[in-house]
Amino acid sequence: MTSGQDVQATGVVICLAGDSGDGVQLAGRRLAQQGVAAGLGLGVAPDFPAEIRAPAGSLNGVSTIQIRFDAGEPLTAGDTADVLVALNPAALRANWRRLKPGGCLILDSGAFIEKNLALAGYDVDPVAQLETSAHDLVRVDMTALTLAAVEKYDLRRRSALRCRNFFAMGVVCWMYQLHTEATLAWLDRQFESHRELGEANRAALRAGMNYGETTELSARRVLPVASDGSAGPRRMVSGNEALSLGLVTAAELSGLDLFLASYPITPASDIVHLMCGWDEFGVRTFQAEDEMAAIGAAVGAAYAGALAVTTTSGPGFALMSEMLGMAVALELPMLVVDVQRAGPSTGMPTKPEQSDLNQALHGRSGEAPLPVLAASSASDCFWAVIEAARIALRHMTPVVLLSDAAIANSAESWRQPRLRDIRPINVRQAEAGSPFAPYARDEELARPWAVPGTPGLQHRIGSLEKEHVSGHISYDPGNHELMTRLRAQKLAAAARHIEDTVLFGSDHGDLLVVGWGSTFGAIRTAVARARRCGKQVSHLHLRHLNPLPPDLGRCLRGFRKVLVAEMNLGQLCARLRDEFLLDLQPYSKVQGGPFAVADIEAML
Amino acid sequence: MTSGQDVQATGVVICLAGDSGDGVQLAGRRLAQQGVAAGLGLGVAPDFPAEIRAPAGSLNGVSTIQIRFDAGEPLTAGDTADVLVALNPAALRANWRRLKPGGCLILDSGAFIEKNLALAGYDVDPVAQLETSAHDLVRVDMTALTLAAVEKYDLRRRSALRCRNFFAMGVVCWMYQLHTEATLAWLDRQFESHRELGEANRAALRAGMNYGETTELSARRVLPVASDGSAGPRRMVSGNEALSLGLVTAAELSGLDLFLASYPITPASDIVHLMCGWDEFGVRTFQAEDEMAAIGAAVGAAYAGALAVTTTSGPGFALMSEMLGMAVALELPMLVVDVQRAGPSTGMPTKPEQSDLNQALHGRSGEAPLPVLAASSASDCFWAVIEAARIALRHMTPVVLLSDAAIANSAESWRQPRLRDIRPINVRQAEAGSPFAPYARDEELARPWAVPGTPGLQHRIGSLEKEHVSGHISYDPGNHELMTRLRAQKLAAAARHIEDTVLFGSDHGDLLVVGWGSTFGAIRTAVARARRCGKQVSHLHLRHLNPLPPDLGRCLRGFRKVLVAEMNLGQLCARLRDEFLLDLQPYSKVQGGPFAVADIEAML
Amino acid sequence: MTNLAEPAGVATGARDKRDYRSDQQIRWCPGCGDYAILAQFHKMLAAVGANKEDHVIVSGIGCASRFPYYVDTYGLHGVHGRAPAIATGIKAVNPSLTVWVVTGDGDALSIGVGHLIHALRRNVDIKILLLNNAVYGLTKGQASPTSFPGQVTPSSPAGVVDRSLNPLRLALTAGATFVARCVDSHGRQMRDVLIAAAEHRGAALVEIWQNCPVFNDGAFVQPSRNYLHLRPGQPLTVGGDGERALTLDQGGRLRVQRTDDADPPLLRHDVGNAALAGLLADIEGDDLPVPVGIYYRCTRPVHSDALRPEPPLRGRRSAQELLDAGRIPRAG
Amino acid sequence: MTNLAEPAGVATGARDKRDYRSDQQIRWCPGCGDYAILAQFHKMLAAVGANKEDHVIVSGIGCASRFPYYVDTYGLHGVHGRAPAIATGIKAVNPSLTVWVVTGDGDALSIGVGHLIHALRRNVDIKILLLNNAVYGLTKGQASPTSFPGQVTPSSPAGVVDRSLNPLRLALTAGATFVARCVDSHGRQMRDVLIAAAEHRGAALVEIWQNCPVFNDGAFVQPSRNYLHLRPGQPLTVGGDGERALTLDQGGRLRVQRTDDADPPLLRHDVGNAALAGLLADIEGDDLPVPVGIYYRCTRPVHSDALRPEPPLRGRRSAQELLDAGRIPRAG
Ligand SMILES: Cc1ncc(C[n+]2csc(CCOP(=O)(O)OP(=O)(O)O)c2C)c(N)n1
Ligand SMILES: Cc1ncc(C[n+]2csc(CCOP(=O)(O)OP(=O)(O)O)c2C)c(N)n1
Ligand code: SF4
Ligand code: SF4
Ligand SMILES: [Mg+2]
Ligand SMILES: [Mg+2]
Repeated sequence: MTSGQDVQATGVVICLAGDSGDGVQLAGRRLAQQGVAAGLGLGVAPDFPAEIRAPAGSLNGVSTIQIRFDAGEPLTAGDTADVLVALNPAALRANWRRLKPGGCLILDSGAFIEKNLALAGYDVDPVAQLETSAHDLVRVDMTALTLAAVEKYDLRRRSALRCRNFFAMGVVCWMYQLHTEATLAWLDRQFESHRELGEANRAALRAGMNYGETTELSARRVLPVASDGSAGPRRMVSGNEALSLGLVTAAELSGLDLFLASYPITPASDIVHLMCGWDEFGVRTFQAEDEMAAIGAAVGAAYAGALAVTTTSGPGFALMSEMLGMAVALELPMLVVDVQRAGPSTGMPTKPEQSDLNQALHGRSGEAPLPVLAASSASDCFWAVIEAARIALRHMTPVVLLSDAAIANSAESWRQPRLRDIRPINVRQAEAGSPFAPYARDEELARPWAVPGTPGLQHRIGSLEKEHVSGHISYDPGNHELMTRLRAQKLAAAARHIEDTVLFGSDHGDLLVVGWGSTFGAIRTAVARARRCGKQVSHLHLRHLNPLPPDLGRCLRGFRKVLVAEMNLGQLCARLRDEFLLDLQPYSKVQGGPFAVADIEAML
Repeated sequence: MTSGQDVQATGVVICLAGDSGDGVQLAGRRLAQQGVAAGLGLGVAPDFPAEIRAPAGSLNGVSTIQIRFDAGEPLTAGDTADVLVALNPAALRANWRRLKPGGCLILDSGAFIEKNLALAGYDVDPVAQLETSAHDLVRVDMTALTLAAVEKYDLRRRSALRCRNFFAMGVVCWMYQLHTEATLAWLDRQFESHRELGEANRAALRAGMNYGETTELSARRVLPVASDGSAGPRRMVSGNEALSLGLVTAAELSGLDLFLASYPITPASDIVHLMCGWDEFGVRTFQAEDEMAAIGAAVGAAYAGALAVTTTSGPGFALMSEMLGMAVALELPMLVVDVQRAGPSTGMPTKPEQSDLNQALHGRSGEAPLPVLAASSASDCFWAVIEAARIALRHMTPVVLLSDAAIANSAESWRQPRLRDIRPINVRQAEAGSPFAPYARDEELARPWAVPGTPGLQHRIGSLEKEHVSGHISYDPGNHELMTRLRAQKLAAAARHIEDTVLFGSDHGDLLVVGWGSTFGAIRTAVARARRCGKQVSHLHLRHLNPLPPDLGRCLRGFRKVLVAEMNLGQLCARLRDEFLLDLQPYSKVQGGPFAVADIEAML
Repeated sequence: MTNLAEPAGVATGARDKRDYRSDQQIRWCPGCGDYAILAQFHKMLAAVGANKEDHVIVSGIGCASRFPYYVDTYGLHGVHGRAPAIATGIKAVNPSLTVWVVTGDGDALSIGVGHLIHALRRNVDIKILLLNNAVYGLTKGQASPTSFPGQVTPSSPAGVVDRSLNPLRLALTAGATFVARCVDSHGRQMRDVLIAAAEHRGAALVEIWQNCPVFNDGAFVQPSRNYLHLRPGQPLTVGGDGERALTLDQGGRLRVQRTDDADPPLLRHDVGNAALAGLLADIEGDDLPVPVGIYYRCTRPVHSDALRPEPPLRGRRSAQELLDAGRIPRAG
Repeated sequence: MTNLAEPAGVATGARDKRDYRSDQQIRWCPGCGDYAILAQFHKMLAAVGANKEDHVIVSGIGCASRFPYYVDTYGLHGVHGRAPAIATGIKAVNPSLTVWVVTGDGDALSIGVGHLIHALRRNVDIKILLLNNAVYGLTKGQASPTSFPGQVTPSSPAGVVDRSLNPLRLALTAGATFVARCVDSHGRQMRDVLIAAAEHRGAALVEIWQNCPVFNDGAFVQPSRNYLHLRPGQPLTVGGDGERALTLDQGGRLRVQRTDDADPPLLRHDVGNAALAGLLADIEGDDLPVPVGIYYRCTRPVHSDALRPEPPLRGRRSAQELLDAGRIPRAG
């Protein structure tokens, strides 16, 4: 099946950059929220330093948030920006390349002082040079203006300066005629116990708006026209948020309690931070002493009848290898979510990568196959995790879901679904009285789930090889081969439920780009552009990495050339080459950052 | 390159079977030693129960050892036996299928009593039936004869009965006219502090010989003619022994101390048991609290300048995933030996399998490539581990060496080499005064090894991404891509040193069987037989699983059909299909036991 | 739901110990101390009138860890060292189950010591039976963390040099709320302790000295030392004649002293005194007795209560509310 | 080779603390307690006249674990929780190095507690600095095993419920031969303890209370409690006036009492008394002081000595002998 729907590169991209202490992420998110409230589609990509607090004013300490507003749902936050606000020289230096030719550069001239220039490594003040460039340069002394705006609240100088982020947001809101009511109200709520600070921030925000108005700053800039809203309201959602919402939804769809056991690790920790407040929704979270305990507790919870989940990232995922192998042997339903980051080892903890696929597919001792899925965008995490839960519960198997740092932290606008429109997840726990054999199998090759507390179904399972049907310990050679093959055939059973593959573009042609995970937006956008230029190129994005969709081979064979674009050295590509013996070529980017649309375009 | 040398299926195969308390392994090994002392080639395959002491007389408790004597070096212990000695009904039941038609079956008739028949699950006494079979049946009341032989030593009945193993050995020695002097002397030494027991065992051994003589038992049986011994003496060696010897040799060849850190696990524990007595040879062993500590200590030892090793099996290997990824990032030379057993999870701990290959190749987070080698027989462990050490030290990388339970416990005759005939291993540790950058690289892409204690070379390495050359922490996108590719290119550098592939048989033809690891003997024997029958079949056995030999693709392309025979579901096969896009077919056996020659013949 | 007065899974009607045997053939070596422990476990279940379906036994890997197969309750034979983590998960989602962990000295104190400590610290309501034979049985005799200095094993031919870990001291340090020691050959005492552990609400650690006749025979036989049977409120007398007892010296060390000596006063056992329990656990040396029985017991909130502040399954709010919320509720 | 009188790597000529700084930019947050600790560490190195090349600093992951980058010695920044294992390997193959482990409370006591315990139990000759800020700094503020009950964190919005682990008590339980506590803001005292640790031969654990101004500011400020500076042989007086001191009650518990009260007699600090060290480590409660300084010190054979009974590198036997031996020599 193919879809001819196209993707337009439209909208505006705004980039706020400052020191990590400047609060640009906060202001940026508020700005994004205001856009969503105005009915716009949204793409948000943050980029923050690895250190908790890198030295103030240094290049290492720069924090940036890029926001794209669009009429529809944009697929990325954009390669380049229309507006860049830089709160200090380091922020400029780290980000000036993002600005489109002719784009608007807004600097806090009050922060371009010698000390800061030196910290940023500028020998000469870059502003002189910028004045002669093709940019629309706006120098505002935000430092002074903010201090003046909040003067009456009698804050320490440092606290007063912290209001610059909302001044900057105010300037941008004015430029695009965005309302700020919701943010003003939010500031009220947020600073309930620090009234003064709340007032100061409100004042700074208004001052920024006023500054724009009085200086008639770039009043020409316009936002895309918002869609009419008839398709229902949208909200802003990050990948980790959507994943959390998806987990709770999956639990409700299956009528189970949700148990989440994790050990903190960037960029997955957020999920627990969110969900630990949701006990009213049937969620229990458990911060374990390490990742082995986390997955161990999840195994226990699965045995005891809950929808069990553990969330982690690369190094923690590696530590789970042994227990994940056990979960395969025990045939218990559970989810392991790996929010990938750049490796190997500790690597670059805050940066995205797709290099744990091999570990997910193969990282266990013995023959221990399990389903592996990937989410392709922030909001898609919601759907991906529901699908993962469905497979785990239908086939009694652990399932690995791959996300990554780019998806986890980026945000999108999203039309949240209605629960009643989602297919329920059938769960059959064995009932007392039924004749019982723990390793008998149904037509999905699933064994029965008999939960402790159910009278008459007492049984023992374990990590030693088990006899088919009875589940007793067995060293019988033929039985081992049978069990090994049955565990593999479960994946074939799961494959039967995978929906037909949807190609973007034609189902045959010169070039097919295959992707998975967070590369979705960049690939789709690039391919759409290329198609508009008349190129014979299509895009196939995989959700199911193991088992693969049954019709995948047919799809791949329709093209003269197939590229597999991944943020690794070709892990999916190797899997597909083995499976289909087609000369697929890897297209790799391993730079701790997502593909830009331009990266993909370069190879089309 | 190909070799036309052929393999003759010759020699005799003797099988001793009894309860695990009966000491058949001990007697079998003595018997094997006597054969080696007589100048014969040897293949030994033990098969013992998973439990420490399974219930006496039960099928679970049967322990068997199969011994093959040959003029040359036999490649396996044989599919079927010429002689089977069964010390009780369970031993018969578990093993009668091994006996060749017309083979000689020797039973301890004193043990075929009702209780034992019931324990073995025989409803009727099988002996009656056997008498009419094509076997050469010999019933000896070993129980009574042994008790009589040792009567004068005034032992408890149980201890006296424990001498039956040597009675049985005596019978076999007589049949084949094998000398027993060395064993008699060995018994003396072994029971120095229990003289009486030693004497009793000697008496039982002699009684067995005498019994054979006086009853003129099968005096027709003959041994193969021993080779003339001019090629030097042989010894018997098991896989774990050869591996240990190889480690000590590698340390001496490289001029380093050897540090072995491990956590006990079947079937790898033996290696430590052996080496912990070798401190005079520069060996230090450390029993860690778990596998993470074991590999952690090995990493520390490697950093401090030793030849560092850790030995383990599947579940322990899984636990090492995270630290192994770190070792890749740190680029330190070390060896991880995985003596594979049947999985997944705890699986069948005493049984062999080749299913950790995927884990070895891919079981780490991030892009963390490393060399993977496999040993193909007991004595080959010696050479494989030296090769692994050479690669680790030349390219500054952790290396995984795969063995398995079949290799580890089986034994072979072996002409031990002279150290001076083995190429030394060059090690260059950085010296004080040299200008120093911890991540500068030589032509092998190895970084320098600067060992703590060396003045002036202080430096810090770590698990975060490092800047090329300087080794400082770096989040630079381009640097990360460069480092990721450099780590991968080290493997290409290692590949350049791999010797030309030696094919057994012609370099083109109808069928090529590809194997790795412990399947060597069975495949080689089967292919040799098929070739003698005129079949166009060749055998290619891989030592290097990553990187692959540069000429491998050419070798594979010479054949109409290529089968990859593995004790897993096709893990090497998948790797080769991806690499060469050839339609190689897996031939799998996943039964917790090695391929028999007949298994391979069946598919030729 | 659980409540303190009537522990979960403990019904009133007593049954026969044979009811609790599973149909599996037992595969320990002849003479192994594990048999005696299993027998007392079956008796304990009968004594507390346990409903089979409400008990779960979780284990790691080792000879001791085969335990679940031999009891007709729910059971999970896990991987090496991680049983407490698995048990924590079981208990978290169904606090009304009675969850046992059966583990060995290697399983619990070597590879698994982190999980043990954290389960005790959190006061997870599980009962941990640590079958201590001071050796790795299943892997054929290597030294374990409780092996004795000087013990010769296949991996320590010159004798163990490391100090041994004291499981009771460790349990107290970690914050266990029930700490006891038994000996495999003292059946009655073991059963009483097991019953008390079953009835305790919170993390219990029971160390059981278990003889491994194959690899460490007689390891715990200490002919020169007496057993000191700990009884709440009773003086800590040593030996049968009651003429000697434990006292505390000024450096905070326990000493044996004649009971007719008035100063310092005789100590009485107080199961609620953690300091005393610690001193008893630390007892070492030929001249001091071996305390057996319950060293320490107290109550603290259990982990599963903390995890689920309110019963969630019924009357829980729908995920739709979260989906609809303008902003996602964050805690705090 | 190492010998007791003159610790390895400690030369005589004192140098300047600046000599021990590396060229890396320090990346902790402004005001972080780690700065003060690093400064004292540099000073300690200068004070003992350390040869840079003879020191190795091993760490795990966390803010504290960035430490090695900032000292111009050898250093290895490992993975989370496993520094003691790595350090054990380093020390095993080169006992003449002075090996430091720098770790955080999460690194050492959560994921890494097993390795910590076993390194201490074996008396590996390493010095472990546990920078305790009672929180996970690097991952942005979650509860650690030393977090205080009630502490609100992103993962415990209703406050921490678990009992906290006591690093000193744990170190004593595990068998550390040097146990001390310092506070980041008490520079002089910290330096003295660090020097003593550097000179100790055996496994040392030094807990350092470290303020994390970003995620757990002021966690260790306890205005109502006094510091008790532990000095060998001195009475355990509380407060500056010397009018109150610690005594031991009959249940083996520490109490504060007026010094003019004769009975029971005042306790004096005895660094060789493990029982007393344990009681001091267990001190809790507003009315009792916070002991700082060296709690305990003793000597036991160190691990690397046991590993290499004789110097192996020189005069070792050739592998050829093993190859030629008719049978492979087995231990025992
Ligand atoms: C990850 C892992 N490492 C090692 C092993 C091997 N192993 C199995 S049991 C065991 C130790 C058993 O000792 P203990 O816990 O004292 O139990 P016992 O057999 O003495 O009852 C070991 C090391 C394993 N199964 N898994
Ligand atoms: C295997 C693994 N799990 C989790 C993490 C994430 N992580 C990094 S540091 C840390 C805890 C740090 O806390 P602590 O040890 O107290 O050090 P601090 O930052 O407070 O100095 C965690 C959980 C990791 N790096 N590796
Ligand atoms: S090896 Fe020891 S502990 Fe294990 S079953 Fe045998 S006697 Fe019991
Ligand atoms: S987060 Fe806390 S511990 Fe970490 S560097 Fe910042 S202040 Fe220090
Ligand atoms: Mg044990
Ligand atoms: Mg901390």
